[in-house]
Amino acid sequence: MFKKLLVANRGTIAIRIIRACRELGIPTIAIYSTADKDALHVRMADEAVCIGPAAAEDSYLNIPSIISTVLTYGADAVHPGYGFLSENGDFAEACLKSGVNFVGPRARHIRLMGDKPRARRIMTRAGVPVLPGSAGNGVTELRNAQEDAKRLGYPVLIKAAAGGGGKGMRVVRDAQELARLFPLARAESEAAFGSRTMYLEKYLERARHVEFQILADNQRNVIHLGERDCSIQRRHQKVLEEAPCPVMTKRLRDKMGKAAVRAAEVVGYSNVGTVEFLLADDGQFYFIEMNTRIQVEHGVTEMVTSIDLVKESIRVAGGAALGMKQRQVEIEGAAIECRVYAEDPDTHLPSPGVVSNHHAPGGLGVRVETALYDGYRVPVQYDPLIAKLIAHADDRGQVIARAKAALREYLIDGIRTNIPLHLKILDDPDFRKGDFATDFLKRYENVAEPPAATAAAR
Amino acid sequence: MFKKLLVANRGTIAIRIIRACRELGIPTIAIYSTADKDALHVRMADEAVCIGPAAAEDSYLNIPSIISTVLTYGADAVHPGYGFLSENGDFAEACLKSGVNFVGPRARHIRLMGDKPRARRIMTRAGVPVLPGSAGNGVTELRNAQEDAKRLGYPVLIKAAAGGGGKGMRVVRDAQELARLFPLARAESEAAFGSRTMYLEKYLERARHVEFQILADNQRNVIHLGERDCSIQRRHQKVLEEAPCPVMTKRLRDKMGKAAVRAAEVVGYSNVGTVEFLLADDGQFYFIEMNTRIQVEHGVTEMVTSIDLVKESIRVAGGAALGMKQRQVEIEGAAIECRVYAEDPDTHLPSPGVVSNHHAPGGLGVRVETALYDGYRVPVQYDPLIAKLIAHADDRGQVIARAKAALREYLIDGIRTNIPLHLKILDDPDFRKGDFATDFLKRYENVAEPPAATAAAR
Amino acid sequence: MEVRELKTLLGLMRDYELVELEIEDKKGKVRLVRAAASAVGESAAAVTPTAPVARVIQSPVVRTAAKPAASLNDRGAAAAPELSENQKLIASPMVGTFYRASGPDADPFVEEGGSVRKGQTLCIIEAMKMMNEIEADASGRVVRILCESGQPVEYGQPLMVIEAG
Amino acid sequence: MEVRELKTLLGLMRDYELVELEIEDKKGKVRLVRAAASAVGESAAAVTPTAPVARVIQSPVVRTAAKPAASLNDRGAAAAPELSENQKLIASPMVGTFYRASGPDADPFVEEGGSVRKGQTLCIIEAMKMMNEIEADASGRVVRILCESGQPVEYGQPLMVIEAG
Repeated sequence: MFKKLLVANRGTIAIRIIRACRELGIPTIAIYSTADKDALHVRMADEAVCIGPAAAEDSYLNIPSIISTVLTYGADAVHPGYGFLSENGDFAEACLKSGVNFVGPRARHIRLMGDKPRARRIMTRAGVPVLPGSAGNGVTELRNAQEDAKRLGYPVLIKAAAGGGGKGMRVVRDAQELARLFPLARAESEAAFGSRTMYLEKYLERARHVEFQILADNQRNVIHLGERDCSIQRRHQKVLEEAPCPVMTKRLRDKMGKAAVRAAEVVGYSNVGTVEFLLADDGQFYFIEMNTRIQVEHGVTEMVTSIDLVKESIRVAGGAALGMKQRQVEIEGAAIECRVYAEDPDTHLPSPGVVSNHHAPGGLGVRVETALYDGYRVPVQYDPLIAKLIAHADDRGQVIARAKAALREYLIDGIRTNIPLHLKILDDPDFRKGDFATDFLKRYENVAEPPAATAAAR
Repeated sequence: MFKKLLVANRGTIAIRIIRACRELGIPTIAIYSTADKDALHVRMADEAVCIGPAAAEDSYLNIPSIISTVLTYGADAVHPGYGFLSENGDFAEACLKSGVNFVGPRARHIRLMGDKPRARRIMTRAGVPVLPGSAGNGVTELRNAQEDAKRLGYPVLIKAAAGGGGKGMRVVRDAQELARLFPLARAESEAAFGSRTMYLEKYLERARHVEFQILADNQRNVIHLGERDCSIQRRHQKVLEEAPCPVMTKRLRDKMGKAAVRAAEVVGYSNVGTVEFLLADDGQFYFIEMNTRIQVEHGVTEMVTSIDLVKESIRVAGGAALGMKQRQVEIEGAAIECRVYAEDPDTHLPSPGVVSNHHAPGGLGVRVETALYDGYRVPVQYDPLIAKLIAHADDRGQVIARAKAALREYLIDGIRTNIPLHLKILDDPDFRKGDFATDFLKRYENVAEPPAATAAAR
Repeated sequence: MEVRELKTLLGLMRDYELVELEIEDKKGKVRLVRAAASAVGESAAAVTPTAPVARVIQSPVVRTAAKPAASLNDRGAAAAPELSENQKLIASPMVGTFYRASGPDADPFVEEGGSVRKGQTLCIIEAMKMMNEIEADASGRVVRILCESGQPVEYGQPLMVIEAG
Repeated sequence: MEVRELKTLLGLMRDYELVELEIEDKKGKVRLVRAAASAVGESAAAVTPTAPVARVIQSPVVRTAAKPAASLNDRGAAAAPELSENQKLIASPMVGTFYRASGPDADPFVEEGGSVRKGQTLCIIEAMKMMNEIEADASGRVVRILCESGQPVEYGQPLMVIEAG
């Protein structure tokens, strides 16, 4: 096992990784920016090194600084977490060149899956269903986009070929909208990813976002750990996730799971990854993309499979074979994760500030992943995700009740959070029935009435 | 299901019951003494009623006051928790007479199991192995005690016939010690339980305390949920518990489990209960007593069986049949509970005070049950148990690592706690091997050296 | 002096808004001085986080309907009314139901403004079907009656204010 | 009195906004006085319970051995030394290894008390096998050198104090 692991991240995932390392007996180095000197991950790690100023480009995204830390302070493994450099092929390669283990897939797999049109081509060839979309390497000009859209039929989704996270993404319903929004999306992509290449795909109106967790070792063993339903999104940002998907059947899970495993196998993938699908009302599913890192929502899979994904990914990165076979993976009960954001529940604007009266819920089946503590100042510079509340119970009805009870206990003063939104979702009759798609959260936009009234008015 | 449940307790177990009721959708009434007006259970319940002054006799043990609250505020169920009135037959009977459901066994079962010599007789008759001990109803005079001791052979254990919790309990190794300690133990019993009746039983030097969790409905279905090893005790008070017992085999579990189920069946027992055994080095086991309530350490059983004991006991008290059969009960992984006491880690004296900088650990497989919050004053009047840290993982080695990591994260200022003792136990080579008995904690008494040195010196 | 003891002293200074503290005993001497301006300014912050904990952890949905106002009051800070020097509070000695009269058609035992003799019945607390008469322990005048007939009352809940005289 | 104890006391003074502290016991006597203005000015920062959280959540067992003293300092309150008006801190612009000379046998670039010209090399930070020369941005005198040759340094870690002149 590793002698010292550098955690190239901050916040909840840094805490998660440090805890896993403590259990494995691996000492950790935390890195931090000057804005994070009081952060919890800095306090929990065995060592902590300030690597740059507050701006992420100069610290958490600063590859030379992080590699220098690895070499100067003597780590033999790096865990990238999620966000920041976790899907940066150059970083994975720099780690390798510095003789240090990168806890994640190989650089070429990160790059391959980051190139969406290429990933689509490979999946199509491997027999994994892919949504109809732009051919080849995507489009840069409106003229070509218009041809593609005509062929696919409206509505279509414009996406950045190089990116993710909702940036450069637009749904267009006719040629006029396309002409207006395509240049806008392209400009966003250029600003965010330095690429003008876009691609269009058929947009499904009532689809669910269903993703499969993949676990693979360096000996080409690949298994999946079942699915997560992440349809509850606001502007392509996940808000609440659950496992299993409420409409999943054993037969469909086997079929989608096999497609997900095939997606990983065909490229020789290793370590953790997530294959994202759209699941249409008619039971058809389509590959969207593969995320080559641990996901924010990995916790719900851990709860229903009893598999510690972070420990397992570290073990696998150290050369160990998978600790379990596909047939040993069982889905037990149901789990829900509520992402707690430091944001105004009405305006969705970030709400940084000093946390006071922090009192996290506890008890049976309640798990909190947070980097908050009393007196901690939530910085303005980074992602507003401040806590993940994960509940697990025997079935979906009980886990909804448990998550609600826990949210009602959760106490965070000094900043505003989206906890009221989670309570609204968990009380929504359609959500409770499991009847929702990726457009679910639109019902609460600019609406002041309680959810029941909204549902009735639709 | 019940319309309103009164929680006749305080502290961690009151919080546990309120959470279960929230999930079941049952409104709760908390009761509290004037010393507990800022207690968390008071804040979490839907209603809260002050029932008397600080002294437990006048509040949490005050049956008329509690029954008056039930009637005045309109509850249809009462949960007694553990301690206080939980094993008081009169209270169970008073609830019944007031037309309110008591979440627990019937009054006669509480009384029967509270009468230790009678319980021993019934178990002997039912074929459950019982330690050799005093015949009949016990002894009150030294002369009879001496006869019994001679028959049993030294060492023998003196116990109060009416009591528990270590009061009136003494180990004696020869006739001289018996003559000196018997009157002392009898005086203690008289003071604590109002009874001069004692009984003697054979004392096993190197036995483990292994108890079986029983779950029974009102239709005479009885199952067991496996065992807990509670050998880590200080003066007959449990400190750290685990499930499963590290030396348990499947065969022995079946055998002891059947004996435990038999013990409950033979008296027609219902609701939750615990059958306590001594397990000798040679694999022989002996009935000690049956506790007719939820135990402090019920959480470790919940973690390894995924059965919510508190919710199940409420459902069963409402007339529901058991939700599972014996063959559906599976033990998965290992769990450890560390009882966190507000006490000086060296002197073991209570350490009441105002809690500051409270920061409970979290993350995968870590469960905290506590009534603490920042600014809470731990009162002097009641039990010093302030938190239960429960860890669960795939196997015993991993759960020890996880519990250690969590204890190192646990932050409680303003009072002193026994967290250092737990860390010492989890690092002890004998504990890690699973090689211990009820005398384990004696090795740390009046010893200033680190545990490794102590172990070597033995 | 141990850090622990020092912190206790410092905590007390903050909580009680001391600006200066000096202790001398056989173990030695301690003298502590706080910044005067800030000590006063901080008084609001020095309050224990009790109130907000209560606010959020409670379950407002169920509560509003189910909770008798009286007990909410009692759990708050200002359960008891302010009393002048010659006034006395009559608090409930038990949990039960408060009655101002011996029956639905009977006159109330006392009215606000009325005078009472020592030993006179002020009200009844019904507990476990028993009618417990609450008597005046001194003569005087009933200034205020704080509960309504038929209302559940907790242990220690203020029932009436009596003015001596 | 050890530096460790002193730091604890200073931390407490800051957290509790003390301007003066005096302790006398059998081990001796300590008297500490802070600038009143700064105590008041700092009141916002003094609220954070940072220090105690750090104390316990950290893992002392592993830490003591594994942790370079320098980074512990930096995470503590008093990373930077106090400077007079004409003094200036040279902080590390990157993570790397600090060297006072160009090689093991070479003379140090500068010594405490020595004078430096603007543009003169003060030290080297080795990062990713690259030797980065840190130059004086003004002429003056080296008052203090805060790191030892071969020591790992963080971003922003104080390296030297230069006095203008």
